[in-house]
Amino acid sequence: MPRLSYRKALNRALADELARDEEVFLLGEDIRVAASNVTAGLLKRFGPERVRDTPLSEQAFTSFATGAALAGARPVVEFQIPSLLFLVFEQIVNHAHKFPLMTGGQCAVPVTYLVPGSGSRTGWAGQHSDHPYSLFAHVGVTTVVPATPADAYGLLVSAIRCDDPVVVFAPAGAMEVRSDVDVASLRPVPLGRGRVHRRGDDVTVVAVGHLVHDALAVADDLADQVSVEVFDPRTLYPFDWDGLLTSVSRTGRLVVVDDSNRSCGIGAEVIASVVERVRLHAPPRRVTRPDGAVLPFAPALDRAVQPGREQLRSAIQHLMKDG
Amino acid sequence: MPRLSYRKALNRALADELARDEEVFLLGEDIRVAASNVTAGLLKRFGPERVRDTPLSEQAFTSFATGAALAGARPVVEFQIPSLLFLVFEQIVNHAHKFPLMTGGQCAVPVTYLVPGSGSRTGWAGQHSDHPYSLFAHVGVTTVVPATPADAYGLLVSAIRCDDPVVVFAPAGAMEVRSDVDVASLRPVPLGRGRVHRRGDDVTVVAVGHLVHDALAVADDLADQVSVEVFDPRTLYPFDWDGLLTSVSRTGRLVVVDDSNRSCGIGAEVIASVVERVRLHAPPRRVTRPDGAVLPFAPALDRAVQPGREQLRSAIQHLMKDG
Amino acid sequence: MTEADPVRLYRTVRLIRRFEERAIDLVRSGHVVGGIHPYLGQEGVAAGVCAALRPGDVVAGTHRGHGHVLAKGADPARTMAELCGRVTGLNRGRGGSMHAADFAVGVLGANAIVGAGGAIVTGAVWARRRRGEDLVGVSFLGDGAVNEGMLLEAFNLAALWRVPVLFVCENNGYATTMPVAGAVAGSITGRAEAFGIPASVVDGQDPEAVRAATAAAVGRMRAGGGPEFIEARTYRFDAHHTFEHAVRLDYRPPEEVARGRSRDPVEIAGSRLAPDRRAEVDASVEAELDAVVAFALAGPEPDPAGALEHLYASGLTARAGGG
Amino acid sequence: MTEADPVRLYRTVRLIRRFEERAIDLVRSGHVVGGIHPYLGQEGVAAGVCAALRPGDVVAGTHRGHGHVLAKGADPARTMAELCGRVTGLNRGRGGSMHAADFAVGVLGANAIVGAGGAIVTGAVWARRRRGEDLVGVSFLGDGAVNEGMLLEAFNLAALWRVPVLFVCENNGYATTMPVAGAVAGSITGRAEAFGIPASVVDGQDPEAVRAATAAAVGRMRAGGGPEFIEARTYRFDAHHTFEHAVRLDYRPPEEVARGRSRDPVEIAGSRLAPDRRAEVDASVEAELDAVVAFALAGPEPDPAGALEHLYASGLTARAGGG
Ligand SMILES: Cc1ncc(C[n+]2csc(CCOP(=O)(O)OP(=O)(O)O)c2C)c(N)n1
Ligand SMILES: Cc1ncc(C[n+]2csc(CCOP(=O)(O)OP(=O)(O)O)c2C)c(N)n1
Ligand SMILES: [Mg+2]
Ligand SMILES: [Mg+2]
Repeated sequence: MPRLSYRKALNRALADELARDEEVFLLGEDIRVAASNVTAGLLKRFGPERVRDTPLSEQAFTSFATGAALAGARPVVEFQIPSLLFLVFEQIVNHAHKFPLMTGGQCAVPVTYLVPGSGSRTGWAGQHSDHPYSLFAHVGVTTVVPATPADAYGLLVSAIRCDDPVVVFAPAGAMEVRSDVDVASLRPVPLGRGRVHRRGDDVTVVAVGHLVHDALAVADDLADQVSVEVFDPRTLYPFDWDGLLTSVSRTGRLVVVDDSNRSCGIGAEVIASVVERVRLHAPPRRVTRPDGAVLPFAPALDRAVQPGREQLRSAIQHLMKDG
Repeated sequence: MPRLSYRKALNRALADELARDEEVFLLGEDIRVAASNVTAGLLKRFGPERVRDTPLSEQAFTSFATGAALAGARPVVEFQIPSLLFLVFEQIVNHAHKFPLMTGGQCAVPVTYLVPGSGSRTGWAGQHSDHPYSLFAHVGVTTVVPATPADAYGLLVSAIRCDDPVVVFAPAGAMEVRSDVDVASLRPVPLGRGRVHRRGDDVTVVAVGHLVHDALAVADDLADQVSVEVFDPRTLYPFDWDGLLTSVSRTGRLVVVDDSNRSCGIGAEVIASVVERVRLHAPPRRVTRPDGAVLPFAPALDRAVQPGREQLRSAIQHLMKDG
Repeated sequence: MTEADPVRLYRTVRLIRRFEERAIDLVRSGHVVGGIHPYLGQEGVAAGVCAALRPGDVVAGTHRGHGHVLAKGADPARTMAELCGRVTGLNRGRGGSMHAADFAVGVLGANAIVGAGGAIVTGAVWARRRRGEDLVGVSFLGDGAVNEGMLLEAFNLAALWRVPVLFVCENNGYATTMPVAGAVAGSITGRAEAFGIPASVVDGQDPEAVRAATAAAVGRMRAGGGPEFIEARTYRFDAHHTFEHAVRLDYRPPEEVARGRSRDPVEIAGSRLAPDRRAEVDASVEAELDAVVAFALAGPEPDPAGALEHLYASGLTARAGGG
Repeated sequence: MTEADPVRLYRTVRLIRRFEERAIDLVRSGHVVGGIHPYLGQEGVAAGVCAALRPGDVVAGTHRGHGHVLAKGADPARTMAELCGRVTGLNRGRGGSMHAADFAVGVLGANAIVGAGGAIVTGAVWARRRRGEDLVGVSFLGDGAVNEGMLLEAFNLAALWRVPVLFVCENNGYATTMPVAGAVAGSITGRAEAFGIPASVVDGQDPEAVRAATAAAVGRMRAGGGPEFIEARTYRFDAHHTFEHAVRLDYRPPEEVARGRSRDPVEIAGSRLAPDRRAEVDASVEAELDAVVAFALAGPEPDPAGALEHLYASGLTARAGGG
């Protein structure tokens, strides 16, 4: 079976949707020459009207996409840096997200915002290393963080077909993942549906994005001590509460590992939503970035601020001692 | 004793700090004529260099404040609408917040962002009714939501004196609150310190901003059934975990009422941080805006989306039944 | 109509005038909650511009938006019902004054964020033209908006991609209380010219002059030209917002107000009609507005149970905020 | 120096050139993690501009920032140490290439967000002048930045408030891979002129021409003038970023690159020195850079335990992210 890379999976999803639906088009900086690689080959195949390279005017091109979507198009907007989402936060949250309700249902805003390489790309330092998915989960914009090539393909396709705005974070830590995938078997993956990557009985580990791979590694490492279930929500908003509750109701224990800041992050939401409905055997735990994290440049500092396998392992072990 | 209004308390805090420290100055739209009233009389007293009316250029004047702060000034930036914080999210989060760490401690950015009338002002509809304090708690910018006139005064003063950026939300629902205060007794209120407004034994209600007053009313109403402690965090980031844990450890029960969206809101954070450390008698509950809330215009719809007394009452009653 | 039609033009101007006056009455009587930004004095701009448009053209309005909505052809009765928050309103009561939209007649919506409409209408026009539709767009904006970076970015996109959007700046001398001279370095038309956008100044109090200037610009755009810019010099006769009826803000010298009011678009357009023809129009407008108000007040208020209807076009249901 | 000083100017140009070449070596050897945006070819701009400044003046740089930092007088050894992420670096290893800052010599920092520096330096200059200091500021920016709304807003504030900031646009023909003609409607100087800011074009490859133009502009500013704008026409000799050394991006015709490289600021400045004087300078620069690299590599790497040091200037300690 061919090895499909995560990056190539995103590229294929874009190509397939551009081919399938004339209303899909891409907007972004340097997408012509595919500086991020996810748009490689698309200009040649689909032409400059549908692969539109933009001036550095993130606010305008984000709202341009909103307007195009109001007129029935399905724009995909690529951002080179996760923090550019801060720059267009108003345009997404205050306009794209609000138009359907404010107009009383007169319109839809099917825009996809794609961030290839979110989170830390080692050495890119403070302003290029954010992982702001929890912000979008808070405001209620559909938020997707695929962990594997097949999910990257399937979730990006579903995002493009969704009638609402969707932000797709492709974590830098997952971009180089490759897996054996029968390319013909690639399918849309429904938004809002999680995935159990590994069955286990003692504890449910909710892992987001690239951390799914870390969670699986830790689970394997600990296999002789504890039976770990790894739950990948895939979509952070809307969250697959049913899927998660099924898992946690069985295991009775919960750890969340997520690469966003601790306070008001998706880790907090997962814990709150679970304890509102399930009595756990032991207090739940989170492994996250610290509160207010800014990633320092020096690689060892950068790593120290991100959640790691050691922390996850220790969280699981402590939790098993607690009850 | 004179009745001090919340609005006047903010005005007095600004005046006192302008008088105390030459480096304090105000920036904002229409602050000259005090359209929001909180700057009333300040132009006359301090002149146009220190009460600077700005063109509609929120991004530039927010970063202008960052620059002034880097140079040792202490700007206070007023925003007319809560969602303007979306428009300057990049400028606050990616610059003001990050400069101290990124420069290795070469600078401080003591800017105060003040939003008089955050949350719903009935009839202002979708783009003017946000209450985005949880976003700032997530990114780790000091976030303050005073409930009373004395706290409005004391927290705004402390915000201005703080060496880090601070966002001060003055909820629309609190702006008209008046209380009997000896004006001479007004003092700075430390950031990061909560306040127990009402002692109780059975359940701790964490209430944010204007909802403190609703929580107190509900607590009084239910006084014959349940003994409710009302905890007002005052600062959402950094949160007074010690203060809250002291309360919850005693009551063993927790309800949070907060006017932000449910997912990844401060309500989630409070629940998560408590259950990580305290075993509760009953599952905790939150009363919040719904996920992804956009406030519809019609007053009855607008109210339906905001957390209310009925919901809080019912949450407390259900919780007492649960354990 | 690209031909002059003095009767129709007068009727539109008069209709907007009386609509606004009736709306202010309804603000006073408490039927319009939250107040409005009256368009009084500026009617000639919306009327003149829209007289030169076709039904298939699209416009994006502002917070001071009723004039644009009516002039483009929205039903006044459903517009007033929207202001009153009724299910019979354009937006089913979800939008209110600042978000009134009617996609069926090409009104993409009033918009409560200054400067936000430009990029949205640019994207909408571009997307529909790509599909082969022959249309142009209009972005209405205030003098305050030309200081907003997002709008300036939109000028660049529209010019670069030659999207036929007419930017109409209604220079009424003030952004809330801020005079143009205190806010705009350079000139208003110079802002557009910097992007290579042809710009002209027109007497905004003369609806026919506005119509003629628009027809010329739109003619060039339909013939394949790129964006155009018109600065319409006008004057706001009333308050920035009806809240100003209660709070006295001191920023316009009385002589200036008197001078501004002396050039009334209703009189200017009306003077071009024979007195009896004019009286006929006035009577018909009056009769229509009686019906408009009756319709608006007869409409049912929306059911709070449906407060979040239309939040997601995809059919997603938001999780409730209750306890 | 406002007088020409060909030796000093040549030395600065040569120092930046060799600094960058050595930095690229350190990228290749893995000592500089994350790569750099090389300033090769543009040295004449930073050198010429800063030659006309005083120590007390302030500058804000860009992502392509080493040249600005060095030309303004930061220690090359500590700058290189910063690139290598050492505690001996300007930012104690917390900033890296894109955030190198040295407040002691008036470098407010390179900045990874295009267009962000303008408003910051405007605020800093304003605040210090209010305190009676006699200084001017420089905001370096790329041709891509003139399409960013936040920068255009900053032009307006600086012009309106007559803050003496010199905006220096280094037009190297491209924003990453996007040519100026594909991104800038109108002209670059026209963007500034629209705000009433005097703008001129200078040959950026001739350091002395840049110095002279800067001296003239800065002279007007010190004499009480408002902001000024210089477009320095230059050429980037190397990759947009060193990642381009690995990924071939096809956007500059080879003939254009050859033509661009044929006007080398090092040669232009060097040709004005007697050959032996030039050789002396070259030798001194080489000796200095050997020491610089040795210093940089000898510096200790920061302790991961202090990853969040300097996050809050107020002394607040962030809650950890561990489990
Ligand atoms: C981006 C933004 N900033 C501030 C406001 C608050 N606000 C609403 S209307 C207004 C004045 C707008 O002035 P102008 O563009 O001249 O339009 P006018 O009100 O004169 O019609 C302001 C500041 C806003 N709605 N959006
Ligand atoms: C606001 C913003 N948008 C996009 C980027 C990604 N980016 C980094 S450098 C760059 C090109 C900048 O071009 P220009 O301003 O001409 O400077 P140059 O790189 O040519 O020196 C881009 C797009 C960014 N850092 N910030
Ligand atoms: Mg105006
Ligand atoms: Mg460039």
